[in-house]
Amino acid sequence: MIYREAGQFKTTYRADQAVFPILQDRVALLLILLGAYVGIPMFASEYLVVAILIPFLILSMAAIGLNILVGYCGQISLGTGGFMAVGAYAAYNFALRVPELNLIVVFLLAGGATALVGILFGIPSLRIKGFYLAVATLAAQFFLDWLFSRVQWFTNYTPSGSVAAPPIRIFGYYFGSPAERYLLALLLVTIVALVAKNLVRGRIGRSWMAIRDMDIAAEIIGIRPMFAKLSAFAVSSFIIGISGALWAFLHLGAWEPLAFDINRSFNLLFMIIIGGLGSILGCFLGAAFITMVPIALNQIPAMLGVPISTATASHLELMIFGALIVFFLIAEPHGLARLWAVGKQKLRLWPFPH
Amino acid sequence: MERTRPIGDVLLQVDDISLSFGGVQALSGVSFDIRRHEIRAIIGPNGAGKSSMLNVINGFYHPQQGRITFKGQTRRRMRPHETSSQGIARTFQNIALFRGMSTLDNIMTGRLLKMHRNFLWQALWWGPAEREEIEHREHVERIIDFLEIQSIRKVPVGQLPYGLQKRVELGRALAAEPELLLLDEPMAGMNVEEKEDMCRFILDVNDEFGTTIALIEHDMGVVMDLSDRVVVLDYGRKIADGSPDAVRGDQKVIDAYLGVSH
Amino acid sequence: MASTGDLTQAGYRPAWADTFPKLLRFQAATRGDRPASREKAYGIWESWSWSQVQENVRELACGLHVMGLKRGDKIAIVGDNRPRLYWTFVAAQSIGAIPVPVYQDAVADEMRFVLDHAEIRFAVAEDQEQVDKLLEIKDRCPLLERIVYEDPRGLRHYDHRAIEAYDEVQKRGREFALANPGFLDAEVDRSKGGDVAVMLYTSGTTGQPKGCMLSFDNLLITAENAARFDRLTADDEVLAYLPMAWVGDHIFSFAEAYVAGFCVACPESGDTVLNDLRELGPTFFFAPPRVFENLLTTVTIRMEDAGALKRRLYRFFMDVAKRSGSRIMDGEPVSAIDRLLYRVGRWLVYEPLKNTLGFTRVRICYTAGEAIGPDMFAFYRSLGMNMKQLYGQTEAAVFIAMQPDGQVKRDTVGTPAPQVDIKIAESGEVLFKSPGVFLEYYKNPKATAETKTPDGWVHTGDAGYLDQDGQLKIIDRAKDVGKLKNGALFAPKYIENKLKFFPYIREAVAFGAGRDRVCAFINIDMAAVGDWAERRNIAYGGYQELAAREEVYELIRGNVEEVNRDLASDPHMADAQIAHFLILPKELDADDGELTRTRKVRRGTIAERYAALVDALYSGRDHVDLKMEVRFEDGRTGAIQGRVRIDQATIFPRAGNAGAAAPAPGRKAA
Amino acid sequence: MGPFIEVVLGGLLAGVLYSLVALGFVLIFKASGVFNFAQGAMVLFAALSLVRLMGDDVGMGHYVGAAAATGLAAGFLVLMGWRRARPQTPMPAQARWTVLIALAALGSALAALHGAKGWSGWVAVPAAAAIMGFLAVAIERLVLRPLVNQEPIILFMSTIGIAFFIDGFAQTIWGSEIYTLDLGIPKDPMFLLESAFEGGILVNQLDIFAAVMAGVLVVVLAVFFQKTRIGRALRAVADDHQAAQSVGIPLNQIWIIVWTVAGFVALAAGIVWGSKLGVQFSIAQVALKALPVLILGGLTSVPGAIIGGLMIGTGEKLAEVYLSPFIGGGIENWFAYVLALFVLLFRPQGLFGERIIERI
Repeated sequence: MIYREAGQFKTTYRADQAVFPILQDRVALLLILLGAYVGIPMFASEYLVVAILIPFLILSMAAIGLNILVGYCGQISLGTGGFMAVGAYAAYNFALRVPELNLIVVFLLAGGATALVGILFGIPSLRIKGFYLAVATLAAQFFLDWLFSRVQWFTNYTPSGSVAAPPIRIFGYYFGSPAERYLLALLLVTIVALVAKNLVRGRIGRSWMAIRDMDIAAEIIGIRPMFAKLSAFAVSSFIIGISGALWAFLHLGAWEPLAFDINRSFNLLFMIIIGGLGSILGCFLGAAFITMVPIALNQIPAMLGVPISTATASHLELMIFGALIVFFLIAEPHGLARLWAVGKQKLRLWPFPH
Repeated sequence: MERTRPIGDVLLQVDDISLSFGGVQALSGVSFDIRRHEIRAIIGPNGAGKSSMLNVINGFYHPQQGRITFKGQTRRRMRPHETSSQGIARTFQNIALFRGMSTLDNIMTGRLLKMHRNFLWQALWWGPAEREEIEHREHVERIIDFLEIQSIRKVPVGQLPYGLQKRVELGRALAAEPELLLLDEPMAGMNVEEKEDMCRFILDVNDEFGTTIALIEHDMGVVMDLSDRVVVLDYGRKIADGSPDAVRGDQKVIDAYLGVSH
Repeated sequence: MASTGDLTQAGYRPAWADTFPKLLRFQAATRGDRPASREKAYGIWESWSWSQVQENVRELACGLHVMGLKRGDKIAIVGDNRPRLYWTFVAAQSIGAIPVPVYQDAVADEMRFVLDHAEIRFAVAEDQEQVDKLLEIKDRCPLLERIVYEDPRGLRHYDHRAIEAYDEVQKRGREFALANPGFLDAEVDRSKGGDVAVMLYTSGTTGQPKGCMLSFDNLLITAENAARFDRLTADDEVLAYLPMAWVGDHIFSFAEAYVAGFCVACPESGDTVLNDLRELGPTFFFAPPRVFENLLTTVTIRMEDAGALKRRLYRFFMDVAKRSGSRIMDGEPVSAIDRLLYRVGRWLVYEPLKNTLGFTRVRICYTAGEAIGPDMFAFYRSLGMNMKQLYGQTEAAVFIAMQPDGQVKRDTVGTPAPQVDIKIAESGEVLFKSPGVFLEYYKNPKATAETKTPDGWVHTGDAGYLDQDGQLKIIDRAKDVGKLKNGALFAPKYIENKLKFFPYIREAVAFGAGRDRVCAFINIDMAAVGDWAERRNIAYGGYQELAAREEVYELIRGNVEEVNRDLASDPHMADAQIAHFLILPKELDADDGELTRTRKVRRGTIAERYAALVDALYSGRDHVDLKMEVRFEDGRTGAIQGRVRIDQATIFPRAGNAGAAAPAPGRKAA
Repeated sequence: MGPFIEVVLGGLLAGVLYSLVALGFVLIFKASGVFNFAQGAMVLFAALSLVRLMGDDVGMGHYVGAAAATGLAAGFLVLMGWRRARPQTPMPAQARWTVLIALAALGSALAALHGAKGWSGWVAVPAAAAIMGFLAVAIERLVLRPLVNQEPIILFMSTIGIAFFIDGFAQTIWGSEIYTLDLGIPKDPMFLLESAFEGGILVNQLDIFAAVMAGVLVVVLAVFFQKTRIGRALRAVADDHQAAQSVGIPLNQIWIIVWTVAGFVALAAGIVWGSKLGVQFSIAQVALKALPVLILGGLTSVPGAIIGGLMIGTGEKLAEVYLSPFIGGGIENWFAYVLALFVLLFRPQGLFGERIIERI
């Protein structure tokens, strides 16, 4: 309906391969970015920014990381929480032990450290596939959980095991207010999303997808499975590591290992499934959905005036969450991104059905 | 019509290849050669070991015995991605396309071996990575044009009819600019018209690009029309080798086929 | 080298640019960097600027010269629309040769006639398919020396004594041009506006094709006038997809582009035209009714698959559009509610629909070639597309009459085009005189003399008249038009077509030449009427039974009277209203020789076979008994017999006559 | 020597529990290719159902729930029985509802008669089993059937959803405190081989019971798979879905049966775990412990599940006792995984899994 594509013809491959080849999409994106960078910091309430937007952004980033591995390269991982923990503790330790480091460098180093750990735990993927691999990644989750709660060096021997992030100061600028933290997160997420998109639409992304779709054929046309898989683990972990560091530094402030337990892993997996495997947009949609649902579930009974105990509420939340996931998988196994794509296609062809 | 490029020296030499899977002998002592620029057919009844032979040539199976010499280099064990970087590409009996990708992307994967920009450039995209991408896109577009699949360029391959999928798969193999192209039953399951198209493409590939082709095919008419030389396998052994006409008259070949079909 | 001197009257080009090569020189100098040609190739729209086109054309021209093409030689051009083939026209003209485009779907034999007749020495072909055809006839066309091919695919191992690659020719031309720098400009300057620019073979309905020779002046002056008429500019965009050998394409995708300086785009392949149309979004579009018809069919079919809500929405807003779309465009009064609804419809349906078809940017769109159905014409116009009709011929370099903006009627073809004089002969035939009048038919002085009078009038072969608004109305082929006894004009095909635009009427045969009134046979459309009957619970056993039903007669009478009302509004045709009609008890059939294989009515055969019915129609009886032989589909013959009812239709008074219609009482047959 | 054997034995007995959970996984994976992440939740649900049916502090609401569930489950079984007995004539819709409502009423009446007193184990265990059967039917109807022909990862994700749902559902209707389960299984520690070692070897009788029960279960399952018609059908399905369908076995029924059997296995595991540690939410986490057992033993192997469980149990205990002092406590959380991972590097299909021959 809104699309008026006639006349938007491409005279170069560059234009043809653009991420947003349709003018209307580019305009919409620009408006969204404008709203995100200017509108929200100016008008959004502190609760919205702190409780919803910052976690949403950081989880979107983690979801992008996970989606690269699962959605693009087809390697299931249940250890995302553990990798986020690696990023968080690596950043904590870098910042603690080398205080003169710029925080951006700290985040990058945290990503790098997580990438190394990711490669280490990705090695089994060369031999094993599917659910065997999924279970193997659980090993990473449990081992890393244990590592950060029991090996006290990582927590700088704090008696409680809980650690606190240093103040966020980059190039001498102090990111104190929620809006400032939000902008920092937004900037980093934008960059990561762009980088991820660039990777998946190029040579490397194609080799990942080839491995995902048919690994044997991929190998026969000359893709080295080892390189493709391990690079997916590395890139994925790198992004997840940075998001872990951001989660700890920008969102939590102070945390203990429990913040990155297996529930976080499942949470992220849900995000990419509901958002859409193999779609960068889906990461944002999924993250938004999963972040919003518990909030909505908590708010609705209160709004309706139904008193329920917190225990019942939490049980109901589990039920509804579970049911929603099943419902989603039945309704659209390819996620919100597919729904979006279908809807967009409909709009492009409107009034025709196909 | 005479060919532009005359048949040359030996490109691939298969020597005394034996292959077995846990006691089942798939190939025993098979030897033959493929010459540069020729179209070589491998035929035989079902279960004769034809596909296994292709799998051995491109390194997917490792024979227990025998040697393979490609472009003068003899190898013992080689992974498929190594043979492909040496210039062997193939298509599959059961279509092995990447179903999640479009026609264009599928054929682009055939160029992956020739793309070299590293992670950093890829992440930045603008500049070298984009230039490289465009350079290869240009090549791929020639293949799309060659195979006359312009109208399905951006269609996910999963939605394509069977015959077109086969064509896309051929495109993906061609994208690697192979010296030796292995085609495993390129015309299986096609109707007459699609077969004619595919025949034309195979001949054109051979003629335009000078690609040496080894193909497995069940349609004898096609084999006789297309190929320069035919090797016949039966129960994992070579029973005949020669020109289509010679093979057609060979008693052993007739016996092997008797009762199998027709 | 190229300077703007005095402009022509229409103001598009300097007077010195009186040939295409000179015009190219002018365009390259004035808008050298602007796109001139586009082609969807290898997935993107490759573009060439006017300077690049000039460069290519010059090299090719020299290459053709080197190959041996001489001034006055004819060179055949065969293939789908490709920029390089369009360039070949100008390249050949640059050295004084005459391009002869040949229909790319012609079979070898048809091609042979043209090549032989035009004494072609060289041919430029698109690809292997065309080269094969040319090689096949080469033995029978002894003059044909060399074939240049554009796409080398599959031609590598052909014997290259007779064929040569386009690139090769161009390369040699480049070398030649370097060695002889002044050669080409001198050659270009030798041609003048009055010289033959192109030879277009018209597929006559009878006999062999005739080679219609058009001069540069013919093409340029008419193209320029038309461009001015529609205010075409260098910013327009056109998709060239019609056969290059057709004069329509030659004017719209070639001559007008050179005059106005706009860009012509060629689709990627035959399969992708619709998609390419959508991508490109032309601003100026020309198509025969057939194309619009196909598009409308696709629209209808695709809408059938839509969900109920969407279908309802579509229907509702198409009704709104039908009511007010055209009127709004023509600035006629429309109620505020309809205006509002139309606005909503634009957003919800019309614009998206146009967008998916690729018509979003279309500013002007023409249809010509044959009569367009009123529904179809209304459909596109109601969407807000400025669709107009024009009337033209190869012999006129297209333009004879065209509809100006805001004066569009569905049943006329417009006012005389600029600088065109039209007169109607005593017989009703349309004659014209214009700067576009062709030079002559090649090697056919007899046909030339038959068509072109000594004082410059050209017979169109079509009958028509100018209505009160001065718009030309074409009613029929001149040879088919007769007169009633009282001398009034009787155009059977015109009436039949009007009848056939109703969905319930499949075929119609009108009689009246030399008689006192018009009567008609009707063949109902079994599917449409059957469906109509079923929804009304009317039982019937077969065609014959259905055709005899009173309800069906009533339905058809409604249609006939509608036609009559329409005819009455037309002073020239008001006398030719249908007085009596009957519904034939059997379907007209090509197997019985009643129709041609292309489903055209064989008037004579039918009049003979059904003489009894014709007599009855004119006898004033209300029924007739019929018994006749028919041939069934399986080849058996049998007899058909029964009573055929004859019905009378209301005759309306001539429009302009005051007073209510005085219909003859709608008498029902007993 | 004595302490070592004691540790090993303890490990083996703990391993039996892992085996029991893993068995449920393997059954479902073999028959339907679904990696059932909800097995742990099913153990929790089974155990909670059982313990609350036996409990005497249950409110009326819970009873009505239990009664309705029991009635419905029984009703379904009746329906299935009808269908088996007369496959051609479907039971009239009215009759169906009558049966269901009657049974639900019967259940309620039973519950009401029972008053505030808990049921005895003899009633409660079959009732809990019926509830598990009902759960299997519900899962097949509501989740598996709509998702048929989806990719494995989608089915896997859906079982995570099921797990969440069951976790929440079980605790909503049955409550979320810690309950003691007493089926009269002896729990006293006893000493074995006192003559051979000084002080003998300390074992829990419950563990012995569990081991025996696991053994019996395995034997029963083996007989079921080898000897019964349904069991053979299940094996056929495991080998090749399409082949199974083509010989006329309705896939839906097979799935219901196999999920029901997995539910029974979950109940058995629930009984043992509940008796040992009390019934509480953490039982659901036991599934995570069973996963390494699975990959160690192979996803498709019943003996693999048993032996893998024993290996993990033993290894874990040994590591806890002999390794912890060096690298810190709590390693049992990950030791099993790392062990399994290590094995996978050498045998990608697990110790007993079928070797995958790659074809193109």
